[in-house]
Amino acid sequence: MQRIGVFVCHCGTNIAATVDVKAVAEALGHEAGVVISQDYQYMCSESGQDLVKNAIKEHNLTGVVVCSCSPRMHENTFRKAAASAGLNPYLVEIANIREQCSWIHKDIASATDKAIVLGKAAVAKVHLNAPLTAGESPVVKRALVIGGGIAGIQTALDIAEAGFEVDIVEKEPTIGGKMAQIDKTFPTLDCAACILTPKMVEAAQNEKITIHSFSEVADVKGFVGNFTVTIKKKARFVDETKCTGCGLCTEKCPMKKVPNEFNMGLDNRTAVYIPFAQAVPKVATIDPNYCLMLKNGKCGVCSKVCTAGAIDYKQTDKMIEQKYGAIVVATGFNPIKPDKYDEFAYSYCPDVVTSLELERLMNAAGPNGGTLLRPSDKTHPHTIVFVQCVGSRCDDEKGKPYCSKICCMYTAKHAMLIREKYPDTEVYVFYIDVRTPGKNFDEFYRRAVEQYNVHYIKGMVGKVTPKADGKIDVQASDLLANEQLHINADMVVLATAIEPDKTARPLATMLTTQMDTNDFFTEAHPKLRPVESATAGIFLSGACQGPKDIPETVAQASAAAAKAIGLLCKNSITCNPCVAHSDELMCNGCSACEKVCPYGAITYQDKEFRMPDRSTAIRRVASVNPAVCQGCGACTVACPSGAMDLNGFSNSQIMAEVDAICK
Amino acid sequence: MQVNENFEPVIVAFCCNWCSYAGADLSGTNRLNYPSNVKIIRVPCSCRVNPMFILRAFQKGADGVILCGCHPGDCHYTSGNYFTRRRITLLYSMLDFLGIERNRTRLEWVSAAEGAKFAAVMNQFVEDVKKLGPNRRLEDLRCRKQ
Amino acid sequence: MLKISAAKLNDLFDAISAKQTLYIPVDREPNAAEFKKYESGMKLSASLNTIRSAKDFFFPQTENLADFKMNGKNIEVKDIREESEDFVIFGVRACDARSFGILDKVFLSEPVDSFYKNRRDHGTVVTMACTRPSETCFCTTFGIDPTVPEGDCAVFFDGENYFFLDRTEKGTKFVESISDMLEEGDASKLAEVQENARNIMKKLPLANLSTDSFGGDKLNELFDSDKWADLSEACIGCGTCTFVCPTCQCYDIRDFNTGREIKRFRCWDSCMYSDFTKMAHGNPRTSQLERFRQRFMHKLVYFPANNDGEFGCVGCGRCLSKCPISMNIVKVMKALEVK
Amino acid sequence: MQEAMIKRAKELLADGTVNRVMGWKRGEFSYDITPAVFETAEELDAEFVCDDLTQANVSKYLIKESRKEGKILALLKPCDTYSFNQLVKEHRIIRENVYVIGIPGGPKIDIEKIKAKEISGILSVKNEDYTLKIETIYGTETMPYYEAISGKCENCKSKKHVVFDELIGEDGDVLESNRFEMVEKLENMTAQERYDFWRDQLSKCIRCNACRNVCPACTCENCVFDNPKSGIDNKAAADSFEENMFHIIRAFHVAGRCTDCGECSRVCPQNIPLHLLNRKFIKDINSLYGEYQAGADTTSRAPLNDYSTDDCEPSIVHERGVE
Repeated sequence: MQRIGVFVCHCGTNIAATVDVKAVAEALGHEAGVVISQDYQYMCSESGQDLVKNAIKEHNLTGVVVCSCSPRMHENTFRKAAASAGLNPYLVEIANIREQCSWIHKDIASATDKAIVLGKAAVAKVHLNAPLTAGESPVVKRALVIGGGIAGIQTALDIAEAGFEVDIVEKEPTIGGKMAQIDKTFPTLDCAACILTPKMVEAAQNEKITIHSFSEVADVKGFVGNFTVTIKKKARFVDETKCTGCGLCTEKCPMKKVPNEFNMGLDNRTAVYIPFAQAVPKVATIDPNYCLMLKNGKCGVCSKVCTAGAIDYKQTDKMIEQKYGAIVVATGFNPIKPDKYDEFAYSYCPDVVTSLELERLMNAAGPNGGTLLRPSDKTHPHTIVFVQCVGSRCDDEKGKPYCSKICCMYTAKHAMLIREKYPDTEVYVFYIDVRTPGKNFDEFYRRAVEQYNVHYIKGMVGKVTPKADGKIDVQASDLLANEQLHINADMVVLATAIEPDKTARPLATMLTTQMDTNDFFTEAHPKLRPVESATAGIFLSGACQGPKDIPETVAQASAAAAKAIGLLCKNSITCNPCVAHSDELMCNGCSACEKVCPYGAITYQDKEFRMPDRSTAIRRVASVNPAVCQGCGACTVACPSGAMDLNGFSNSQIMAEVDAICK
Repeated sequence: MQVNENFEPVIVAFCCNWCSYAGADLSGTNRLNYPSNVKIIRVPCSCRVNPMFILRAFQKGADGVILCGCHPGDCHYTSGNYFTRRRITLLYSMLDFLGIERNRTRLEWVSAAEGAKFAAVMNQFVEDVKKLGPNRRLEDLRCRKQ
Repeated sequence: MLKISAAKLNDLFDAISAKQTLYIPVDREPNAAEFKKYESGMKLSASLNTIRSAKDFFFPQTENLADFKMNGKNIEVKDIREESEDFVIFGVRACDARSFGILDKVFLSEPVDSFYKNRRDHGTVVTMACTRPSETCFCTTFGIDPTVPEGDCAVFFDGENYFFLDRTEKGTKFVESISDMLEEGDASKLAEVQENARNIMKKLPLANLSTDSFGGDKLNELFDSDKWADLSEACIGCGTCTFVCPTCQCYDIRDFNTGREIKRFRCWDSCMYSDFTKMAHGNPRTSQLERFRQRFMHKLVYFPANNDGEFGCVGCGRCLSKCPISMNIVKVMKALEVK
Repeated sequence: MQEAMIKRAKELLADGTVNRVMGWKRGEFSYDITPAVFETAEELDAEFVCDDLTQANVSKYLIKESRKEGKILALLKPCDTYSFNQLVKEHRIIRENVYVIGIPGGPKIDIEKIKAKEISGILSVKNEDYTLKIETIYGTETMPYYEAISGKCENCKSKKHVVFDELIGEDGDVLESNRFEMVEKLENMTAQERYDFWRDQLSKCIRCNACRNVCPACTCENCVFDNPKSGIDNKAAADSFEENMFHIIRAFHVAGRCTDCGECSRVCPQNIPLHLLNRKFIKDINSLYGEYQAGADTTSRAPLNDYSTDDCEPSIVHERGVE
């Protein structure tokens, strides 16, 4: 038999002014199972809590109902009070008679009636409450960072700094990501390589950091604190441990006509290559699509010249398995290819380039050694047109609906650098709006306009037409002057939209994290939990979550690291006990619950059961991992047999509340 | 339709803990008025509400049932309310198909900041149900209050 | 014999229903007749039988037994029984009429079921002789003559007139109550109609079905038969056979909480259901084979064992036409028959 | 066709591919056909039947049968393959243990449709060039074949077998059907008319559970209506509310999973058009969330276990049709 105590709070006059608290206590005292029903001035006060504690001890209570303010306010207070008196904290229910009763109703009679009904519902519910104990789950003290761009590097460095082992998985042969390809950075115009490469080296040298370059995540199992990840180390046909990065092989390789990805295909590399001089790890990689030895079995030059004996044509992909407590996603972004935009002539005019291609053209380590020349005829361009929002803020299917955020600033940077270095060059920028919210950003943009005389024109470029004389006709509208323009340009630079890396979606599936329709990872809360994914133990760093510039990326990377460190610091995680659980005897194993679980908390196993007819049967049944389940209850409704139920908000508890309210 | 002035409908409101229940609290904090007919049941997420609960409420004497959750896209559990939206759309459509009055059921998205909206929604809903009169088409006669 | 012409039948119904509630079978849709409370103008169904049997009148599917109310720590029990009003069921077939006798044996033996008895006492059963049996009919197997049905009063139709034969005291009272509408008539054509029907009965596909292999003394061999596995294999465990059956009489007692009181009611149960006779310790019959066997053993062995050899089946054929998978008592009897 | 099935089944039994055959067994009359498992060639020769009157969808039996020792041969009509596939998708049938032969579908004949023509004492039914010749105790009757077509075949959605290991006869196509006609008709009634219609229909319910127990989507280990712990269990509708409750919840539980096989309405002893409830859900799902056919594949996400961020709001119910 239940022994329930009811405690009605006056909250000074907050409740007592409109609710007849004595009448509420009196009425609830007659409810089945209620052995004591009291009212008090301030139930949350020290002495109010003592009242509850003493009653629990004195009357040996099995459940407590507090009629007071919102449970969002003091549920924890009373749970703690109950626990200190020896009652399981989850045997406490709150009837919200302040925010949802006394404060909204003026008429004492009806407010009192409602308070009684709310109290009865809480009593009906507490009858069915079960003591719950928060479980614990151990934490593996190692983190995985997926992606080795500036975001991944920063996150890894911060985590390592805190003293935890951290692995970086990078799909390219070197870490560094997009930032390594960038020439200068806004708004300070300092050299990207100068600030990035020391960090890359730091990561490589840090004892706590292991870099798996040329590797991909193949499988993720487990849950917060206890992920098991399979990493595929792709065959690079070079023994990383032996290669010294001397580069002799790359010099001697006879296959010299491979488009160089690092320079955006603007020049060529060899079949065995090191992406760039400061690559980390500085290890050669053989491209099997071009290597004559791997393709035809004839050549072997690199193997002959390598004094370290590092070349290994027989190398295969290798799978390694590792356990992690936390995973940080830092898969970054890519600019879209503007080849769908026929009006910009990108696919057939070599002098129409994207901004990232321009970065390489201007970079000292780029194809032209830092001199800006037209790709077509290697002449100096005198008129350059920049087109903003190519594929960003787009309604059609060719582009992206969002603003890519970084283009306005890097275009201002490009324009300024060109005007600085080549004052004889006219620079036009066509824009929808110029967006410069950021520290020193607007000043930077204004410098481009005011000091460097860059022609900013609000308007759209309608058509880019290469002409027979090698010039490019740019037809555009000037919205402010309300006129059509034709600019006789030498080069056109497209500020293409950026999009998440293609590997992000399959990765999200493996991680059971969520993505928006643009394939950016979804944060757990857009305001309050911006670096966590909704899946516990998975954190988001950098542009995989949304377009970001470098300082924002680094800030978020450190924030994600802080969250991961917070998790790794713990020896075990306390789990919310209000989680779903499946009644195995009732479960059909149909997988409906698994499909709606946003956390991937539900798995299935084949188990042997003794059936009602005394036979034994192997049945597929669901089981919920309480460390992963967050207690939303989506599965409980997806389950047709009612096998899935939720602790603290069970079917029977909610129906008891419904019954109590309706009667 | 004639409004029976003496008819006091029983209204059950299921509110998700993170948005709508907080929104309801906020309308209290702001001392915004809505009828005492509305009784709130707290659920972790709108997706916890089983159609069985809604039917059960009508069986036991409710005249209207309203379900409130976070705005789509704002779910604390990221996707719960999207499932809710499909389930409840289909359920309400089925109730409509069976000839149950449309205005007895409602789904509203109320955020934790929308105290005023919560009160407005409840005022409107109670008024709509009052216009319909007591639930007769989906009642259990055994539970009817004499 | 007293008679009324077919043309005046509805006048008669009007007259009966003016005094007491009258139920007649009407066509809800083609080939789907049901007993309905007579309202002026309703047409008597020409169907051979109703989908649901006539047992509902005495043993309804659900029935409130008592109310409980909690008052503080006291429980108040309210006896909600009311005296039934008098009613007439017109057009009951011979099979259903016999089923009442079977139900009586269950409900009217000590301890008497007062709910059942109350209805039985106030109901007058007016039966209707069969003239056009169906291929699913096998009432003759159980010694029923469908051309001369039992009941309080039997009615015979010769194509033009309805003839009335009172068979019990209640029946006599019924005929007296309508005597002013009846006239003495020539029943000579009736014998011909009856003879014709009896001849058809003999030619029915199930006419030779025999009960020789069944009865209370055949318990062990039938219970242990290896045929049950095959017979029950396709059974989906629904309650259709049970609920359309005129003789199935099992029920469950349940409580319903209205919020203010507890209503204790009984409702039909089916031995085909997995929770049938489930007790605190569990369920005595855990497989569908056992449940399936229970139903037929009850009708063909246990019931005759306890009731002077009377079988718990009247051969109405409802389960033959309604079972979703077409498994039925005839197939069971034929399979278990000792040839 | 029946002979071809028996022949092939015997071959598969003989070569050890399967050790059992899931089919149908003839009964006392021409129409009382029972699903059955055959283990020997002799049994097949003696009792196997698959003709114009063979309607039962046997896919649900395969849940249990596929968990027994050895492989079973299942003969599946096009509509049955959808149910079968859906059950495979829900991990209820173990696909590897079933050898599926796709057999031609209907239109099948429903004996109830013949009886509704006041033809009684039926001894045999023969299809002679789309005229049914019905021998009865009272003489020979004839009626057009199409007037006796089973309700479940009236709006056939597909002649295509969505899963099979081999076929007897030819595979067909997914058909354009007007199966939502009656749903639309109801939608266009007033709420009062709809209410009256369904009250009239559902009040006939005797809660025999035939619809549920025959339904290939209702495969719960323990139905909520049988489980005292569910809080909504009941054995008989003690009030009209419970008639509604049972059918609403049942339709909801199979929404997005129901393949529209029509068995529920076929077996209802009271002729309640239960399939209309399921079709209402199917129609809504198709129109609101995109065309979806349960059982068409084993990988797609069921519409109720899925969502789109731009799904319509429930208020769409207020914007459509008539109140």
